[in-house]
Amino acid sequence: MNLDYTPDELAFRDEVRAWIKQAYDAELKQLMSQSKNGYLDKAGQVKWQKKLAAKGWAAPGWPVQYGGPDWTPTQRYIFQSETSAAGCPIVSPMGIAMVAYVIMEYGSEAQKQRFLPKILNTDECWCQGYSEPGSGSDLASLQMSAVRDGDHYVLNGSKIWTTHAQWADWIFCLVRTNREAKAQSGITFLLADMRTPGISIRSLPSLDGPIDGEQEVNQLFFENVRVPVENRIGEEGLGWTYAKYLLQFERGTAYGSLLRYLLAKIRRIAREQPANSGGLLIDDPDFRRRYAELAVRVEAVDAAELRFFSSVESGTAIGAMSSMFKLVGTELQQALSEFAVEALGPDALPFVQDSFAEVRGRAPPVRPIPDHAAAVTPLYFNYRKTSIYAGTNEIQRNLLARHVLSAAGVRG
Amino acid sequence: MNLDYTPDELAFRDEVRAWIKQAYDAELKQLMSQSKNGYLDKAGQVKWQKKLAAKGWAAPGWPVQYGGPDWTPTQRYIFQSETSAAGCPIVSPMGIAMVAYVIMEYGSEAQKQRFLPKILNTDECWCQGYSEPGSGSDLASLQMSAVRDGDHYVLNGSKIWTTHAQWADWIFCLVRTNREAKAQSGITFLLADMRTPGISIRSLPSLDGPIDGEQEVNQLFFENVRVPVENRIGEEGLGWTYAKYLLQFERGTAYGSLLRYLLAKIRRIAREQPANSGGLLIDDPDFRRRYAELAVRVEAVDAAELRFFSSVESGTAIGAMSSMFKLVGTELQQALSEFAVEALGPDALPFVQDSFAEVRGRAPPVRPIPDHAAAVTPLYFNYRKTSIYAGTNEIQRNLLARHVLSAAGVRG
Amino acid sequence: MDFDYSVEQNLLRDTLASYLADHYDFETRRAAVAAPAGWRPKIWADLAERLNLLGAPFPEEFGGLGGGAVENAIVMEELGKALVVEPYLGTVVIGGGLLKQAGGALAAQWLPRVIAGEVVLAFAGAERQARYDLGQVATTATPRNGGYVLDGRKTGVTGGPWASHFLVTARTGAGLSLLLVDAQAEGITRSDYPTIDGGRASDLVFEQVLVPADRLLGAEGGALPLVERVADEAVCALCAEAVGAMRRMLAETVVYASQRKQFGAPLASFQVLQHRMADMFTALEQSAALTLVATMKLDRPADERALAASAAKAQVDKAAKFVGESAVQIHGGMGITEELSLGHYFRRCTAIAAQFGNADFHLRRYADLSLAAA
Amino acid sequence: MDFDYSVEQNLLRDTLASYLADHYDFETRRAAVAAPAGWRPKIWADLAERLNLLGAPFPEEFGGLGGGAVENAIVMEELGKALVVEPYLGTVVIGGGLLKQAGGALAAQWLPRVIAGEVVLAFAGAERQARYDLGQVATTATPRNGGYVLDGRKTGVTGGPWASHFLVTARTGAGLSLLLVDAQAEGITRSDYPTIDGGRASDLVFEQVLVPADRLLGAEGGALPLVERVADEAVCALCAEAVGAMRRMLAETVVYASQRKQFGAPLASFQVLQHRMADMFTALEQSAALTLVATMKLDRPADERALAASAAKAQVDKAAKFVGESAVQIHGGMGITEELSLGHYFRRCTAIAAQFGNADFHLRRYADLSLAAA
Repeated sequence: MNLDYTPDELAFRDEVRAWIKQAYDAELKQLMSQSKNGYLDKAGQVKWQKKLAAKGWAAPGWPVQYGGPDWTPTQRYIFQSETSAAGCPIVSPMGIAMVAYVIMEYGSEAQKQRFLPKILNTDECWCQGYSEPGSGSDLASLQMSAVRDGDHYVLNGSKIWTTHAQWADWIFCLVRTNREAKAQSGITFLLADMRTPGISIRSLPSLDGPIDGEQEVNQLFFENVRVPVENRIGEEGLGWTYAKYLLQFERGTAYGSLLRYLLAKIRRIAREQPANSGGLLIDDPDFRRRYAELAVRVEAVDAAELRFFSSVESGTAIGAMSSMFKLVGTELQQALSEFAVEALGPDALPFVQDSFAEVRGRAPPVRPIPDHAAAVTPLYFNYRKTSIYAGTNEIQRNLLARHVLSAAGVRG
Repeated sequence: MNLDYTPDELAFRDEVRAWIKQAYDAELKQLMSQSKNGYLDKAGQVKWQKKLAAKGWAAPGWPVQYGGPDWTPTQRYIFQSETSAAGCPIVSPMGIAMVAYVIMEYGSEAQKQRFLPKILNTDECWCQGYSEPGSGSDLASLQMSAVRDGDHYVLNGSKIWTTHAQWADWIFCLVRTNREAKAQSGITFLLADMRTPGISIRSLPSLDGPIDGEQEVNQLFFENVRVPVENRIGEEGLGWTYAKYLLQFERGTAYGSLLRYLLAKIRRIAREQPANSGGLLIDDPDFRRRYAELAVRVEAVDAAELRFFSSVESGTAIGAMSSMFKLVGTELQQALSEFAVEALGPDALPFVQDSFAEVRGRAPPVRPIPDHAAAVTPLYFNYRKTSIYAGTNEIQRNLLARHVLSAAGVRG
Repeated sequence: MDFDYSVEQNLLRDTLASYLADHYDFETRRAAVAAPAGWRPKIWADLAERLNLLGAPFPEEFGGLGGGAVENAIVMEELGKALVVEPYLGTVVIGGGLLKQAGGALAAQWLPRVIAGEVVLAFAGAERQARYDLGQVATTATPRNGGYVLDGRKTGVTGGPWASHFLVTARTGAGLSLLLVDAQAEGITRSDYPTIDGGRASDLVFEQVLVPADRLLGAEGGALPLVERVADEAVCALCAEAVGAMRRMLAETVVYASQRKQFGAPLASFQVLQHRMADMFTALEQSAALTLVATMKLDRPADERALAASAAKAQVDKAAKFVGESAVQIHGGMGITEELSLGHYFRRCTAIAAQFGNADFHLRRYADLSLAAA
Repeated sequence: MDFDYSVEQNLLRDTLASYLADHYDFETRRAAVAAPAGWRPKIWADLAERLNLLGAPFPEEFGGLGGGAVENAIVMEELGKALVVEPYLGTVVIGGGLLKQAGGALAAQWLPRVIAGEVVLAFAGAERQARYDLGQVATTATPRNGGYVLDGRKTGVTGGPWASHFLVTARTGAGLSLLLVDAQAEGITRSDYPTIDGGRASDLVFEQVLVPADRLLGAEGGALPLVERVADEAVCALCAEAVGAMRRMLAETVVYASQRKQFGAPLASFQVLQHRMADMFTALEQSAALTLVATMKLDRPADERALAASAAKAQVDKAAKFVGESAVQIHGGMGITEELSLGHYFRRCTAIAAQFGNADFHLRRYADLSLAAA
């Protein structure tokens, strides 16, 4: 048992650092500093992901046969720590970290060849069609119908909370192919081209207030959308099985390094904000106390993830523990973003609608706040989603409790 | 709308203060300073309560016809604030604040005359026989049987968590008189003389570690205990109704002033304990911050109670709001006792078994801690009970949620 | 001791509530806030003329209704329920409050104009380097020709774009002073920006701005007690507004949880959500009570007043955060969209938490006041 | 990077666990703790002789098993599970740890005696005026006749009544020094008392106590780094012990909640209790991991070591409080009695939280270390 890196691991860390220094360029950095949610605009996002792909680092969790980098758990940890510490953009998960695993496990050979390379290289962007207006956490109650008509399914219904649907070339979605069967067993997993006639997008402006075209979530409407049967994953009616596989899949994302990055942001704020009593916030004892409380929570998450992921091989599902990490990770994301807002004090109030305006060459907005305050309050608003999406934190606690009770040989 | 006392109220406050100064004498104070739970030993308890009775102030919540002092809500608030602020002992509730109200509402004329005066004057002490080993929060599942035999009921079974049963002359208890009826309707409310043959007491030593004979809670065993039918309250089978009436009864006890007393205790600790960094704890910024957080919570409870109780007449039931006050009151009792332990630092560690030894004239224990540290950690242990007794806080939240949901015209 | 509203107070609340129900629906408000102007002068005129509301807390000698801080709290709670952006706080509570304290000719001249809705006031007290400390002022007012010349910068002037006059704190030789300054006066540069709650604010630069001597509130160098008191009045008013917002957030959550089904049962049937709603209720009830207590203590001696105001703000900020975050969580995805009013209450509460001292500021102030006295 | 225990480490844990299962049942422990002596020297002898356990963290040259801090953590976690009161922490972790750091003749002479169970050591570092700051020492050691004369007072000496020797910090002209002192030496007055966790501790008064020069650990005036390091080692060991206690509290709670019925259903079927148990699990898992990380960092440079140890103690104290309070709550009345082991774990965790710096102390230390470096 030891925490030390081997010489090889140290060399790898240096390689990652050197690469980031060169690849994470000034333009990307400026975009990221104005980001309200950790994503760039589409162009920036694609630019970043293609750089990763060119280096062979786009998909740390993928098996080597599909283009994964063949890293040890420690290498993956190092890569993630270094990119997060540098404040690099999030990699959009819908393709690389979600549908790709389902295609690898359950897709046909033709599907693998058709989709995986373009996912790996971000030649095609994906979105996820799970939730519906009436089916959120209770996903199995979804209603979107897919009726077989020759070698097509005809889709009718609506999907909601679809992240970056406006950027997507493809959507993977759960549809109901059988209304007789009980909830879970009538569901099928389909891939649909977003340009198929009958799909329309309505943007859902959210609390953090992005301008239209850059909103994070959307509602989709499907009207007689014809999807070829060849775009079905696996068997008809087994979609729930595939979705469950994906839901508990190790997504390669530990939270620790992102949380450390948020702590660094807060330290920067505190080094530049004045304290009420004169001096700087970073010397204010109340700030320091609250910082320490949150930082210790981050240390604890990070330690638990380090211990857990250091023994998890690439491409394996991690089960109930993913609920625990989702809980503590998102609760800390929220707590840190809240603390950042409080650290800003009165600078939390001004609101900038189009945070990328300057980058786009539009007139920069009036922004009477220092750079360190940009997008901090919107991030707090945005992060409210983290305890809701991907299974609300209430659901995660239900799942974790089941694990805790069953681990003791008893059931709740 | 205003917060000011009238001249009459100010005069009353001065009268209360003057009386406390004289009645709460050095012996009582010394006992109280060593108390692990807010109670004295039996002799001290009776002495204090008889002083109150002699002044006519033993039962602020009673209607005047039974010997209540005929106070306005504001006078009751003043009395409670002043006694708590002075750190006076808790009045044992089982007689004055519990069974008495049931006797007043549902008892016969003979029962009223027999019991109420002796309760008022603490000539007889009471304990409460509700919980059973298998029935805690789910009180209606109680099993102790009472079988009619001529003009007696014959009791068999066990009661548990019986506070100060070893001091009690009488017990009021819920017993099952009908096993055919559904849970709530087979229950009867009886008063039993604790000297009746067949009742035995087993002490249940608790976390705060009092010595035998002074433990707070007990288990009682009933073996063919014969209770005259004349000691039944109201009708056979309606005990649940009476118990429910009592459960949500306004017990005259707001938490605010007790909580303010605990804050004063903590300030005393902080004025005498050294800080790690030199100086005194009261000047330590972390202490001050945490103190402020808790004190503001106390202000909030106090304000809510003040607002609520200032309009509640004596002798009325307060319904769902009692759940709210029980929740916030007990959670703050616990939080403050925890904070007091932390304020003690290393002085939290020594443990004194017989805290009243000195008063009793026994050899005082070795106690390498200052006076302000006496009984602080045991109080923290003892207060764990507050979120469990009188309906666990989980139950209180269930009840309060029902109120919140129904107030909006909907039910959960 | 008496916590009951008077007949007049109940009438005031009902009148305002009924007006807002008819004229301040959520969709219209949302459109107004998104438009360039950001507010509706017509609403303001109605509040003044139709409802005679702007006189609520002022003595009858000025044309007011003879009320005080409790009336402000009643009004602010209703404004909070309807997400009203029009500047009652800046004009009536703060501006009018300062004029009332200052008294004299200035009050006699200006309070009737406030009450009539003829002027819109905005408080320019904050400076960037001072965070929440209103006593730390670098702006100067130099006596010249029987008047003052104002130089300096102010930030976070809520309602700045709408104001006809600013109340500006500035250092004179004698100490902190307070001036009533025409918004159009030469030498003022204003940068306007939207705020997270749908409001508008400005940063101001004063360069050699001439202010007549009769625009000084109170004594020269004597403004600090006035400002401290009015800040506590603003704190209590903001607390009342947040209480109004919390009431709506809880009510909407209860309704949503009762209707929305997951796993075949209403959300309201899940015990953890029940408990969360119970805790929301508790947070709200305590906030409402403590706000009332602090409001009633605004006339007490400065330390007692400040202790109560700081306690209320710390409690209310925490409670509003809890209630807001819980309401969003129980609403799920819907809670995050701009389409429900919920999110707008949440944003307003986030803004309130950052105004006139956040919880950190008030907890420190509470500790200093309560542990000094200990 | 590797979080797996070695074969030897697994064996160490299993051997100890199996011994404790056979010889340290709860009722016997409870009786022993209540008896005047408060411990069982026979158990201590077994740990030394039968299990060779006291050599776990020491180099083989002294007769040890060649382990280190991880071995201490393994042992402490098992001791925590069984509520062992015998003084592994004082004798092996602290006493032995200081001797190992000091090295030289003292280590060569005394470590074998520690390992053989011939001596029982207790750390006399704390003084009343210093709270948790082990560097604030008023006790003096004055050189005389080639040795030292010790004067002063120590408090909270855990295991004091059982100790054959004390490790005493004292000020010499050169700074802080550390002496190994016979418990029976003339001039020592000992007041013993029970502690809340069933343990025993002492306050000590030293009056003109003669200590030979060869009982000085390390260099004269050079004790502070030794003490600081061993304090972090003690912190990690206490964290491991608390993790053991938490494991038992959670396990007992899960079993109780699954069996005990209320309202016709097991407690474990109520969603709020399910969530609470999920949170207990989370608190425990994170505590265990952070304890391991801090343990593995004990050999790192002082600041990095201290940062990790303080993070672990702050996390573990908070977690143990949460797990303990939740376990008691879910057990209801039974959780409050002395009759279940649960309450004793709860008391032990409360004691751990107050030893070698409580959460306040460690959060401050963490802030100073991490924000200084920022």
